[in-house]
Amino acid sequence: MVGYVARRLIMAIPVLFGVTLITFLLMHFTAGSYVPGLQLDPNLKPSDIARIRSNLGLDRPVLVQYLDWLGIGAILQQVGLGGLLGGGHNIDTGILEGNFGRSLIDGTPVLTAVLERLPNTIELTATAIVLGAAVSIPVGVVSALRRGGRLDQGLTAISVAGFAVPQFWLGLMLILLFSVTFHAWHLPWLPSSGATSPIGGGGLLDRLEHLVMPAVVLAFFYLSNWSRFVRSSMVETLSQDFVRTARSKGMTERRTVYVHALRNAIAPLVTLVGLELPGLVSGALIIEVVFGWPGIGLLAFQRALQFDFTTVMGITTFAAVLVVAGNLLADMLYAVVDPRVRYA
Amino acid sequence: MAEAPARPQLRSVWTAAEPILEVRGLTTWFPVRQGVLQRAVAHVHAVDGVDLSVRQGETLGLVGESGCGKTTLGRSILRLVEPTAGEVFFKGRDLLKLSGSELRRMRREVAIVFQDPYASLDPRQTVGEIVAEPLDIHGLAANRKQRHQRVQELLRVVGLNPGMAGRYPHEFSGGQRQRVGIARALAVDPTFIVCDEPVSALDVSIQAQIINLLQRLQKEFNLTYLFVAHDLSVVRHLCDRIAVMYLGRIVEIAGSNELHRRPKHPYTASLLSAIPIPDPKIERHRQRIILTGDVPSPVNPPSGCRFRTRCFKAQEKCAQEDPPLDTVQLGDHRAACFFPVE
Amino acid sequence: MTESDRTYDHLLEVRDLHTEFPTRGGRVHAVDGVSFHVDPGETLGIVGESGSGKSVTVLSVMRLLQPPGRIASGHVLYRGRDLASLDNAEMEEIRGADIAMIFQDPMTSFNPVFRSGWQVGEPLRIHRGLHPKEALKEAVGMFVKVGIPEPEKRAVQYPHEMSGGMRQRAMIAMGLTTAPSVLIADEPTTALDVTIQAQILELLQQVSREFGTATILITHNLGVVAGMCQRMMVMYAGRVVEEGPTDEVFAHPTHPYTWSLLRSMPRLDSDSTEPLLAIQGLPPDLTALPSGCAFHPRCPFREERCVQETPALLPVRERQRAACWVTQSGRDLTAGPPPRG
Amino acid sequence: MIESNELAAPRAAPLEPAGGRAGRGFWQHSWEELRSNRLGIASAVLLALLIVVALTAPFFSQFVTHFGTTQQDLNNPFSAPSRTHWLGTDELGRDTVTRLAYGARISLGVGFLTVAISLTIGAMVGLFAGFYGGVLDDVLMRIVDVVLALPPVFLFILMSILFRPNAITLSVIIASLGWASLARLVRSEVLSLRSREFIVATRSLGARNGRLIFRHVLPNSLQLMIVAASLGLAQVVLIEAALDFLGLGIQPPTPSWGNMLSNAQEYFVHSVWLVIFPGLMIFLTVLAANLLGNALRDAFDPRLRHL
Amino acid sequence: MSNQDVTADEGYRRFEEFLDEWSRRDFLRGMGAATAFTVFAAGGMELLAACGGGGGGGGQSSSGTPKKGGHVTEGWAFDIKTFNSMLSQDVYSNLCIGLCLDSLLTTKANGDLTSALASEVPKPSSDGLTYTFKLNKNMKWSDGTPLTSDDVLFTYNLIFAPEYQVVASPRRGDFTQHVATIKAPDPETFVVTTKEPFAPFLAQHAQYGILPKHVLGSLQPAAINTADFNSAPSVGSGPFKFVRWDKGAQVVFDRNPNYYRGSVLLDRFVYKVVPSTIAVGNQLKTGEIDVGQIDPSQVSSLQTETGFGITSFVVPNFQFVMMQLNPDKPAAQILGDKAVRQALVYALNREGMVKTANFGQGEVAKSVEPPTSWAANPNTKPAYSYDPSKANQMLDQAGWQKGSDGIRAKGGRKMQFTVQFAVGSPVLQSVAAIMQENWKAVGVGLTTKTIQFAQLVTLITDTRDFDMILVGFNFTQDPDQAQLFSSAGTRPGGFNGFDFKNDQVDKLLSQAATTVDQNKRKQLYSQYQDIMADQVPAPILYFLKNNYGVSKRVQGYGLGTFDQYGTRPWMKDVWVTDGK
Repeated sequence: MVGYVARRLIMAIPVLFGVTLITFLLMHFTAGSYVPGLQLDPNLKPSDIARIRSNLGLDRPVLVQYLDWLGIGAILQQVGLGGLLGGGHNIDTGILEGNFGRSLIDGTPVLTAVLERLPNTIELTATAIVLGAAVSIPVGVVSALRRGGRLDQGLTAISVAGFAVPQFWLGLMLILLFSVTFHAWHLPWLPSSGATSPIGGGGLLDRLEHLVMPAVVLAFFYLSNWSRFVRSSMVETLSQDFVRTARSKGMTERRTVYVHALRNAIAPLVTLVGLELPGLVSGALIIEVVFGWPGIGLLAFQRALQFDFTTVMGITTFAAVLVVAGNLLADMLYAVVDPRVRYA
Repeated sequence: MAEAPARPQLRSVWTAAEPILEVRGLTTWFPVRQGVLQRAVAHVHAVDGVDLSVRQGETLGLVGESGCGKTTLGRSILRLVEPTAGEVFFKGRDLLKLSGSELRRMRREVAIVFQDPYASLDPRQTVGEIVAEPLDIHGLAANRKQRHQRVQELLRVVGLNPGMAGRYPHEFSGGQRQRVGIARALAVDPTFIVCDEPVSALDVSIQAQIINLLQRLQKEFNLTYLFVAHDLSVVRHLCDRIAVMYLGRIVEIAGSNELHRRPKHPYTASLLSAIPIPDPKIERHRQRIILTGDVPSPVNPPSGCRFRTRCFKAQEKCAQEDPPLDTVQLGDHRAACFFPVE
Repeated sequence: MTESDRTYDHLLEVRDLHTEFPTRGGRVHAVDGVSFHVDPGETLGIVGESGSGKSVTVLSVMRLLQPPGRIASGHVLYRGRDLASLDNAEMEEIRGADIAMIFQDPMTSFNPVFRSGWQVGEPLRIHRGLHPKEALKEAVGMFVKVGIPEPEKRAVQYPHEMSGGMRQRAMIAMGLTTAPSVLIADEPTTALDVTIQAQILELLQQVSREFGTATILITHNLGVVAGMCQRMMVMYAGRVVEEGPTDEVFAHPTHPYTWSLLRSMPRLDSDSTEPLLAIQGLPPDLTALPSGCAFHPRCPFREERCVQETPALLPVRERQRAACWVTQSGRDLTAGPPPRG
Repeated sequence: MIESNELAAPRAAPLEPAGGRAGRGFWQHSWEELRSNRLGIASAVLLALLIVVALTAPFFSQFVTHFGTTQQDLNNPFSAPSRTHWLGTDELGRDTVTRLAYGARISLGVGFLTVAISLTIGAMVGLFAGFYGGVLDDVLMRIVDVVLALPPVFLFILMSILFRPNAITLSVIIASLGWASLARLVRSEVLSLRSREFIVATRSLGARNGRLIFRHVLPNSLQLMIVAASLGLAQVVLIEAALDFLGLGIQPPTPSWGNMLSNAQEYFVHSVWLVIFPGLMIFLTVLAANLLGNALRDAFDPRLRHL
Repeated sequence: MSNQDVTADEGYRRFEEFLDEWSRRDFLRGMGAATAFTVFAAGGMELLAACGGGGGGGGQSSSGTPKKGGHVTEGWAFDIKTFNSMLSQDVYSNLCIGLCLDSLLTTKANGDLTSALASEVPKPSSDGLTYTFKLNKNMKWSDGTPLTSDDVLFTYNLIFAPEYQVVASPRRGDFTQHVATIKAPDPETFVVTTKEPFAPFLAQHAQYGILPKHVLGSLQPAAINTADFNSAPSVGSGPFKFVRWDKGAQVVFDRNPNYYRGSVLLDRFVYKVVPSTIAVGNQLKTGEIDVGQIDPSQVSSLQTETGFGITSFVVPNFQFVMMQLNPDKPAAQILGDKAVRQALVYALNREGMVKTANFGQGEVAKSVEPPTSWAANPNTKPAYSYDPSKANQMLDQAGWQKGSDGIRAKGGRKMQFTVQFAVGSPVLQSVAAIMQENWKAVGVGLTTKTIQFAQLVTLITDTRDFDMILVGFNFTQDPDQAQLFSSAGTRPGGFNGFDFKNDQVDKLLSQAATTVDQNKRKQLYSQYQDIMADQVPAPILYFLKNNYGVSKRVQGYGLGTFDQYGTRPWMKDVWVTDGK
């Protein structure tokens, strides 16, 4: 098991390099001579732009910048090749030393920025996942048991619709209805943006109020995805020999379904949930944008548009690590729920 | 099959008096990979040093229980699985030393019929296309018309209505599919056919049809069979000689009747006694040898004689020494056992 | 269950059972008027090819048919009680407690995610309300009885960690924990190697002796029936075509199908290399059964009448019944079929 | 016929009397299955209709709606649905129906092109990686891993800056990520096909790899690809709309459903039709593509259920 | 729903009724949904305007007796970036800096400079070179440390002293270009000497939040860029002191007890980040925010809302079209001809743009100087009314003949352009679409292209490979426009990316900048505006109008043209009627 994990991690190293290098190169080619954070300011002198650019080390060759970002810059300096690095560089990165550097936009450490946003994103996605799983499992089971019936058709229709409705559109509609219109009608209404109220906020109820709409939109997606999965998995499981064996032992239908069949049917769902881990970065992005949810997705989106190299690279690394970890987690979870699976 | 185009002879010094197939020390191991670098930490000893020879025109049966390596042996001979070591002389040429194109040419001489007639036919091809494929591969039909005629003829030979050439495998019953598989094998006009459990997946009432067909074809085309099966009754009916395999090794080989009457290896004896005979009078009073336990893992075969862990005659020596196949030798009858059954 | 005061003829008796499956191509009569019975200590063999309806018959007895399959008519009398008319809760009490079943593939018949001991003890927890720990202890005890070495270790293993033979032993153990009076074994050895098959058959015989259970053994292997069963019945296309004591049926088959089957099998004890008798044609498609006797297109003995009318299962010899116009009219099959022009 | 008694007796066999006619092939069988699926057929019809509208958008606008896509009427902005403007007009008095018809070109064009590109690349990579295995497989799959581990947001943003987004570049951008998962899908299918006995059988006949791949493996994985393509189309339409919505996709004044929506949200205080209809079009298209994909999957092979 | 087509059939009539019904029930009102992209794109329009207001500006009048306590939440679609006044560049950061770090001077709503930390607006010395700032006495930082001219000197050294080169301040270039020396002769005096008379000096450089030397002074120069202070200022001098900044969500301030002008009335001020400019309107309605700038598209619908009042004023932000004039670039071959440029402006329906694209929230430009400026000359000639026939005539005269495709051509060259602008602004999209239609009417082809904001910046300052750019700029109250229109700005990195070079303009701009007397300056700028109107190197389309919704519970909000961002001394007197 340990060997297996180690092997997977070693295999992930070239992947991480590939991901960061591609992002880095793409960003440099697209950014051109743009200095992150600078605006169209009539008082800005060309000399200022050149100076700031040089201070950030952005005038060096791209590959040198990448090596510096990796932290090889420091090593180069030690072996006397520091000249290659040129210019001053106050980005202060060294990913190999665990240093993600500081944002080029606001100078705060990238790691801090990501960690600050992480709880919000986790709050949103975890709620949606729990909500999605909690609803999709019974829905899928009921659909499978009533296969072909009215109830099944209705539930299937809802989940298919959940696949087809654009999330941003649904989000807008919910804001329209539950924030704006409900408020106008003097009904209890929901806040339309943010994770907490600025004044007197942060309490459990306050957080919940803010969480409801974005979590529901996201959960709707999971729900439609997973309920169909559970349904087909359950249908398949119910037709398997061991279910017949269970029945032949004289157990009640309820026990057969909920102990023997369900346990097998939802085992693969666990891996699906594991694979949602990378979704922390981009899965909820559009929802975070629509609801102004201060999560990682929103940060990623905003910073990419501002060419905040260090932050984007930090998030890219983080995301790639999540992908690797998510896949590994999914496999591990599968081994937990299905004793037949063993890794060596 | 007079119309079949003349087949170019493989260059060899082989003469018909010698065995058509001679297998020496054939070994096929599959690595068990583990660890960070996926190094092979152990091997499945699927086939472990098998010597075998098949004479022209005979049927050699290869029996054993699941996992004994009989299917791997059959496929290793045809290089459908790459053997780890050994030599396979077919008409005097070592197949394991052939290059890719030589090997492909050789495939006109040898064919294989598979166990599961459904799995071994491409579901997206019509039966006609399936049977014609070997002709296309080896360029055995000069034109479309010839190709069509040959397919029709082949289908007729295996007892199928040639009018059904446009149908798909799923439209046929198991027995009919197996006939298609046989027709495909015959298309290249081979001299040697490996029959890999060709009747095990069929219903009792269909089995006989295929067995009879195989027998008839052998006479008609002077074929040599290596017949792999787990059912000793079928093998005994069909084969001239029988080799019994256990855990990657051949433990006994003898003429069909000889083996049945005088099994020397305890494994053969117990195998024979375990097979139910459809006659209550005999069956109820048979003396059965019930083996204990299961077949050991082929990754770590037992030391000495591989059967000793389940053997009712095992002694100290069996664990120390590995009996070679000629430990017991009565003419053609050979067995790898120090304490053979009397 | 409480012992009924009523008297009954047989421990388990099936009368005129009809089971059907609605399909797109029409209603399929998978079981068409099957009757039989078993008594304690007795082993009944049901023989037939795939699709002959033998499995559906016993699944109907257990009421384990997959929807939309259903029992259309007939009675399943267990100790005089008609199982076909019980409600689900009552049937659940019978299943596993009075009638147990073991299946063909011991791999897929065990739930892969629960430990084997847990599963084997489950009938006890359901029917006797045993504490899980006690149930596990009983299961281990049962493992000993069916000859599983290291029973404590095996009980905490998952099914996939056991070999095929071991799993089938565990399956039998599971069926026997509640000491049922009827044990139905549906092709229990088909997925096993011959040497393991011999072990399992030995075990089944031993169980039947020791527990006095009535056993119904379903198989397609005539050799197995020959060794195991006192009585046998042969099924073809959802019907019983021949029935009688095993010895008699093998010695004097009274249905051409049985006759052909026996002649089409290569025998280990025969030196003959002559061509076997091959039953021509294919087993019938249940959605499009031939008219008259379902076997007539393949039957070497067929007469005009066989094509038109369906024969009933009637006594042909003493203690032996067959559904065949030919033998019912007094012909002996041993003479062989008439030559065809 | 050599031995008549070995032949199937016509009345007992599940076959019709043998004739010269070709059998009911796999595709024919699937088509019959599909035809009986009313929802699937309805979806296919709807998609076909949308394709027709998209293809004929210029004629449509000229002869049916009588408006151009960018034709403005500053005196008549935000007009409600009426006889002249069936679905109303936007802030510059442009006709919504006309713009929706042109939007269909974008959504479906990007959808189909993206699916075509990613399927071609994905299928090739999957086929070769799965079939040959070894180092080739390792290298290709590491590349797939890299692509799958790239955060799509950054890729979309950066590439939409690098290439000016139009229907073609946008397809390339989306496909540049989309092929990877398809490659994985095809690879796993190929892996299972490769070990299937009929491949071994064909190899035993002396077939070369090219024949195995293109005559056997590819035709047998086509069904999977078709289903994946249909479900992929739905996904791409959604992604395209989302990119437009985020301002990373098709740019105004070229109308697309996504950018019409993002534009409209400013105004649907008073002109709700501007946000309802593009949303509805996206919804219907995605729904149809999904349902068609499901129907195809059911028609082909229930084994593909996990897709 | 203005379309009351009486001939419409029954179905449509009923549909309209249905929509009307909806509208009446407010179902759709104020639904300004979130638009993600405006967050970033608007950077192209809303630029630096570091100004302030001295004591109660325009806007809302107070009623009732001010009371202490309560809070105000102001909503913006943009998060701030830094609290370091020397690093900040965007108005949002400046707004928050202004709340907790006072500057030497600040600006009133009408653009007049007024005192802040300095006790009065200094007069330049007679040679126009020296400015002497006298600080208020006994000022303290919020932690009680005295605030002296040492802090001021430290602050200005960040953009002046050579050892602070590494500080990533965008102000150093301009400051060091004009300033000769800075001195703090005593704790209450700060003296600046410029190299030559520089009239915009006070407006441009006297309004930076003063930083605490006792916090930042001990840091290495490079560490200033990343100091903790930048994201969490531990001490302050403004009306409020910083409490916390939840990135992407909100910035919270509490009353500063040591405020040198006395304690403010509010307990707490919150700068809230909302998803989009549209969301501002929604949240004003729901009361989630008290103050917020309303998107032009929503103004009319929000006017009927009862919970808040709307304050409107024109701002010095103009939308204009940069026309490529660099003779090396192909487009300049056409646009180099003044008559063509003029004809193109005549062909533009700028009223229509304001009315349609901006929903009436703007003013058609009569000159390059905003109407809010003291230097504005409203009577520049020509006046460029919308006159397509005149445009046609001028183009005909210039030798551009319409081809069969309706596009004018001359000597084989077609009159076709591509206009580029920042992605994501519906307003600019509409403006571009109208330009396209307007010009098409006179035989000029125009394609539009949107690019990301970052690219737009590079395009203007570096690559300069464009035909036209549609962009917005903000100006301070000083009328100097040298960075944009003087030939000095054509150097790489400068903002005169369209290569406008005019000797007279250069002369007038530099004269005006070195002239201290306002009347003289006004004259010079008036001439300058006339030349610009004649040359139209970059036609100004219109000036924007800002609209703020201010909740009725909030009193004393002094928002005006020049004091929206930057220090807001009037915050001291803002109070809330419900005390919450």
